[in-house]
Amino acid sequence: MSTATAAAAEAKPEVITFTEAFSRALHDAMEMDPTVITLGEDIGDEEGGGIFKVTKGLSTKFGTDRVKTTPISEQAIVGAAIGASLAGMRPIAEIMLMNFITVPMDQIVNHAAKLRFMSGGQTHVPITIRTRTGAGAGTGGQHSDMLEAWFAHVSGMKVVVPSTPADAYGLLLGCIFDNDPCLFIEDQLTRTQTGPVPVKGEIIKLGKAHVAREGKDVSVIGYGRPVRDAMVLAEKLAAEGISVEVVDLRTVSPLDTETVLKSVAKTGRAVVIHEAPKSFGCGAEIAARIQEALYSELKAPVLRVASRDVTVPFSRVLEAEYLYKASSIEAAIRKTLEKRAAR
Amino acid sequence: MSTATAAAAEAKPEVITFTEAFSRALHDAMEMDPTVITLGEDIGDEEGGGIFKVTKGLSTKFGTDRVKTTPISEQAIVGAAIGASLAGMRPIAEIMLMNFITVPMDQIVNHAAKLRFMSGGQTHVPITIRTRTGAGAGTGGQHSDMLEAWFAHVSGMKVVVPSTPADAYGLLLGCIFDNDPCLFIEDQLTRTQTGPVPVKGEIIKLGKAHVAREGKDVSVIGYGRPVRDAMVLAEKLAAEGISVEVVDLRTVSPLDTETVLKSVAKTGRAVVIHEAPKSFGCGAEIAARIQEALYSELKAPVLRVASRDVTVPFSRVLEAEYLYKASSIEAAIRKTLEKRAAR
Amino acid sequence: MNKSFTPATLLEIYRKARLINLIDERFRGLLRSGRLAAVYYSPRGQEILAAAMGVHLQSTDYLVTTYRGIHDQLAKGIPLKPLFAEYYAKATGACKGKGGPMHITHPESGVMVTTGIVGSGLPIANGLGWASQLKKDGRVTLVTFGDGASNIGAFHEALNMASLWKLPVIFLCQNNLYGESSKYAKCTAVDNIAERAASYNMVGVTVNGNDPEAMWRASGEAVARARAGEGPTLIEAKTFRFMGHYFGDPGAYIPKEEYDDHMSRDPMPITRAAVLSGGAATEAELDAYDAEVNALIDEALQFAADSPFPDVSEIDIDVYGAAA
Amino acid sequence: MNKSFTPATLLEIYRKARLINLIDERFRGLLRSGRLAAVYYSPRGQEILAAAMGVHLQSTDYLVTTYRGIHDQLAKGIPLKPLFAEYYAKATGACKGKGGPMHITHPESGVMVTTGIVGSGLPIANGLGWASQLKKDGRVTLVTFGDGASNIGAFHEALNMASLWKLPVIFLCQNNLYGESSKYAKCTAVDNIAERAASYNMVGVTVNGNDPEAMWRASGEAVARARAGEGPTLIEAKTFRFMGHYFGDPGAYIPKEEYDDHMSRDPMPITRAAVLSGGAATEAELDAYDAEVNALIDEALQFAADSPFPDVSEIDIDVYGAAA
Ligand SMILES: Cc1ncc(C[n+]2csc(CCOP(=O)(O)OP(=O)(O)O)c2C)c(N)n1
Ligand SMILES: Cc1ncc(C[n+]2csc(CCOP(=O)(O)OP(=O)(O)O)c2C)c(N)n1
Ligand SMILES: [Mg+2]
Ligand SMILES: [Mg+2]
Repeated sequence: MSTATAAAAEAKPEVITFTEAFSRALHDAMEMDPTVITLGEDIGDEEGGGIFKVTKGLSTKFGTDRVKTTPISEQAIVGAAIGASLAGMRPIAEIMLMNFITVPMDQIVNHAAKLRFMSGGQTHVPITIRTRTGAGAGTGGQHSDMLEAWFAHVSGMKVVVPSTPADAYGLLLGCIFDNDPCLFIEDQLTRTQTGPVPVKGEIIKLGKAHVAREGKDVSVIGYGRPVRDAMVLAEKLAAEGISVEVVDLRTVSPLDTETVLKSVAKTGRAVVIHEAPKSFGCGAEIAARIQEALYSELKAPVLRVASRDVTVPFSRVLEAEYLYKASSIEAAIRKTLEKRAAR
Repeated sequence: MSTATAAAAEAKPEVITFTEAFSRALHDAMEMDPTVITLGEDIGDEEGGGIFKVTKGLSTKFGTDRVKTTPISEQAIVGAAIGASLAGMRPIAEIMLMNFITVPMDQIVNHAAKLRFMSGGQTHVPITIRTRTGAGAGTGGQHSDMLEAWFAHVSGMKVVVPSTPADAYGLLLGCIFDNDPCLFIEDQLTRTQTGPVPVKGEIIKLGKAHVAREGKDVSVIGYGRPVRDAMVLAEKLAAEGISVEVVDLRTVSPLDTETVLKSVAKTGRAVVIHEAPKSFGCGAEIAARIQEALYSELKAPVLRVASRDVTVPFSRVLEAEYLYKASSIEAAIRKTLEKRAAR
Repeated sequence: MNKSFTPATLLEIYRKARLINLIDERFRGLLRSGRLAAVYYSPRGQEILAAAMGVHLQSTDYLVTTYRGIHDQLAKGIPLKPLFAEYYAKATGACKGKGGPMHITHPESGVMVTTGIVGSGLPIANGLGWASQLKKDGRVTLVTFGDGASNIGAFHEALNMASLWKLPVIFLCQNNLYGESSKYAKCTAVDNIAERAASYNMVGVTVNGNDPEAMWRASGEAVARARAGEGPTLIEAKTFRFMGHYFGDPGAYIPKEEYDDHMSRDPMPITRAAVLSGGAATEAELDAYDAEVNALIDEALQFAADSPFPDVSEIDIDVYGAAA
Repeated sequence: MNKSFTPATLLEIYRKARLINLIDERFRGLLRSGRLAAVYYSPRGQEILAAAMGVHLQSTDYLVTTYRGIHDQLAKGIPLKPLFAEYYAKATGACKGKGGPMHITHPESGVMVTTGIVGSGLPIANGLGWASQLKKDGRVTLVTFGDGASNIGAFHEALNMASLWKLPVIFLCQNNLYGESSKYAKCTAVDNIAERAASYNMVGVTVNGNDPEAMWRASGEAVARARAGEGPTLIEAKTFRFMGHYFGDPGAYIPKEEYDDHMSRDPMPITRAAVLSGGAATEAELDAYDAEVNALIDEALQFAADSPFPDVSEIDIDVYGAAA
């Protein structure tokens, strides 16, 4: 390759981690738009740039007026983001871990999500709430929950979960520049995993699911970490001649039903996956919509693979038992392919 | 009838309202067990016995130590209930309206629901959180939400919604004397409606659904207010020869899947109903379980009838449009009965 | 701020307060007669404090208030037609009939948020103040709330943050001695709520909110402090709630002597008398003002009554905006 | 309470503190060497305050603490085996390995709740106190938390309620000057957290938590007040966090001078010297005590290491209880 491209390749690594992707999106957004501001616990450089360093460099580069380290006051954090957004800013509020989002629920649900509607469209709340979570780190019952189903059930909110670093970058920009309150969930388990580098400034619009891999036998539909498992499985099963289509929702809510139904209409089989506990989780809505719309097309019941309906245990033995398993996804895929008596 | 029974009949009215049922359950529970205590905003007699008078008479009868009017501090209210329960009491915390339950979410989800598991069973949290809500009163976006789906998604919690005054009485006792944290939801729209008088002290155990009406053509499955509409519809449709089975869940979570599946296995058709907005609501879980377990038995897709995915509007015209409609339940029932190509 | 309190200022305050007072009376009449059907939280008794604060504010300043906010909204300058039409749940209402009395919003007059959740406005006010600080637009954010709200967590988090960040926010606690049917002392473990400002190194003042001059001075100082970038203020305005918590609340929990005592000090007639004795206006002029206001009220009520209800298609509008 | 502070009391406090100190050192060694893999929040530097409070409590009293709670738990008298086994995620752990370090529970020693959520223990402590008040069992509830926690809403709601209800609760704020990596002054708009007690008509005292006598007196008074039914106390114990927020935190955000200054006043060696000069024990006796404690630690570690992990069937146990 030419020395020029070689230099370029050098200057720009081929892959980045999720953490780098989150961080770049924040840097680029603040550079692109002076109304982008951010606040959260320990996010400033004086505090080391955040517990996972995602916000490192922001306060130095953009100043401590636009990048504010806050007290441990989640209601005040989200409230301040809402208020600033009403005055034309695009605030990004960090809630360190998702279990702490139980504290500002009133601000998020009764205010951020409803103000546009209750004001008859006179005001709106273009905020992004960044939070992180995920089981598998051995941090136990109060530091691992995936609670996205709550917010998916609240109209006015948008819920976004990326499954690759490039998506993480584009979708976080999508949230920041979207005109409604967005909840952006970062997985703490895969944060050091890498993927192709996104194009600087390229926004991924919210509300569209992404067919991450085309297939014809069965559709695996999900978001976040489990989608990465599905991609690996799809490759493995392809060797056996099982053609798996993987639909990465990207935006969990509002749900892109059209893309989901298009895929299942084609394959006739669906396995819905997510990390959160199965019961009353987002997978139920996806399954319910599919079976209602494609009753006659379905060659098998829609199956769901998710984590157990229990508190996340501390002991690794139990935590592993709690968490959804890639092997269960594989088993579900095979199950949908079993012969069965037609109705 | 004998003068004796006549006197009895006089002494005891044939029907009571929901409000009377809630109130009686509280009085009887406190009488039955000295560890039953209660707290909440404005619940004392000095404050008039609560905004809907459900707690009227309690503080006078049982004293202001067992019946405490609190400041407007929902986190402190639920926290105090949790702490007292750890010391052997059976506290009942009132959260005036369900939208305010967004404030103590941390106490409920990270603590009440998880302490039994996280302590390895050394402690448990036998509290009851009474709250009320329901659209149709013209109180708008922050005073009408049904948020039960959030709690159904949290293991360790029990979610209970009664559909008759007698059930309200028996189920509230069931919550109070249950050994896990229970969320008991009172509908503010039907609170003056009446029904048969419950038997004093008779507890309805949680976790069992109730076949409120037997039928053979289609199963209507739900809880709370819409079940009342379904009972009326079932009567009406019976005249046309359509036999509707109504399954009243009573306990929304943990869900009594067995009773639900038994009913649908018999009828082959299901319509799931609730007041909360449809998307990512409890109906999705019920539909997902039915289609998975009864793929071959289903004669039609599982349909859901619920409210719109928007903020509850103030204007009655819009509020009526937001709310699920009995006519939609009827239409769904008829739709499941339409002939369709078998798969 | 040692501007002197002139008869003209007193008159200005009285006029604002009287506007509130006349509209409140009219609304209660309409509710009583059933011609208006809406949740309503009367500000009766709290007119003066809202007006005395209002005269210091500009339309570009921000207001965050509560369900009991009509006096704050009027003092801020919200026009009557969109306000009334919203109470009437009409398409011409400020919020197209979608928000209602508890969620009045009217950005042109600075009414940014009206919340039905106790204490939730305070954290939001900080955000408006933060934006003003960043834009250096010199705006002040006023957030009002009740005595009961001073016991909820959001109050604590918001005042601490506002002080740390020196935000241009005024926290106006309208202490009317009751939260729904609960007495102040049963719920609030401090003699004066303004004392809580010390927990945040914030300036806190307790003032008789029904005294136009005292309230005007306290408000003026807080506004000046905020505009000068010297940070927030907590003002506790002592007042009383004459008409119960919500329209229809008999208020049986208020001891008669207590009620009568406050009633005997109703700030409206007292202020009217002060205006007259101060010479800023004559009986005739004040009566003329009432007539003028009543005419505006008639016109706005007519507008509201004549306006159509929102079209059902509105149900799906304003849920999400056009994607950015 | 004017009991005099005797050399014997000092020794008792030192012994409790030293137990904490030796266990903390051992745990950090195990974590460093990878023989223990668990989230760990070192109490290094906060041993004395926990011990000086602990000597006033009985096993029947209640404790509610946080992720940084091992010093509080040990001062309360939790036995080593179930504690260590829980850190080791074993079936013999206090919580059968299901809760882990952030959720240590051991009712027999009064350790009722350990929470990983900042500020959430305070409202729960009120409930324990309310139960004691109803049962008249004379128990005291101690709830401990950090300086950062004093800025969250739950703190405010809990202190207000505790004061109104005169609950037998002690709110012990361990002000170690940092919340994770954030400095006290950047997050807390008051010079001394104990000043916030005034917002609740509560007794508030700021004390040097690293001074055994001062901490012992403040604790004794608070415990006596609670037992006498005279209500809650807010104690702010000034201290310092020597080992960063969590194990592995380099603490780069702490200026060296600041760190060294505190290190130079490490309360453990100072207290040891005071014990010796006070004559309550000899070098030999203190060394013998260390040996004794180390033997107990060895034994408990062996127990934890030898214990089995929980059986996977445990996953579905303790989710719900047997229906009442
Ligand atoms: C978080 C929350 N809890 C409870 C309520 C119910 N509620 C509405 S107004 C009110 C009393 C508020 O009292 P105060 O703050 O003194 O204001 P006032 O009504 O006296 O103006 C209560 C308890 C609510 N709206 N929000
Ligand atoms: C509600 C909530 N927000 C944020 C966190 C994350 N977090 C854990 S410890 C901590 C710092 C707490 O500081 P402090 O209260 O001073 O206690 P310390 O760790 O210094 O003992 C934070 C922010 C949390 N656990 N809970
Ligand atoms: Mg009040
Ligand atoms: Mg600290």
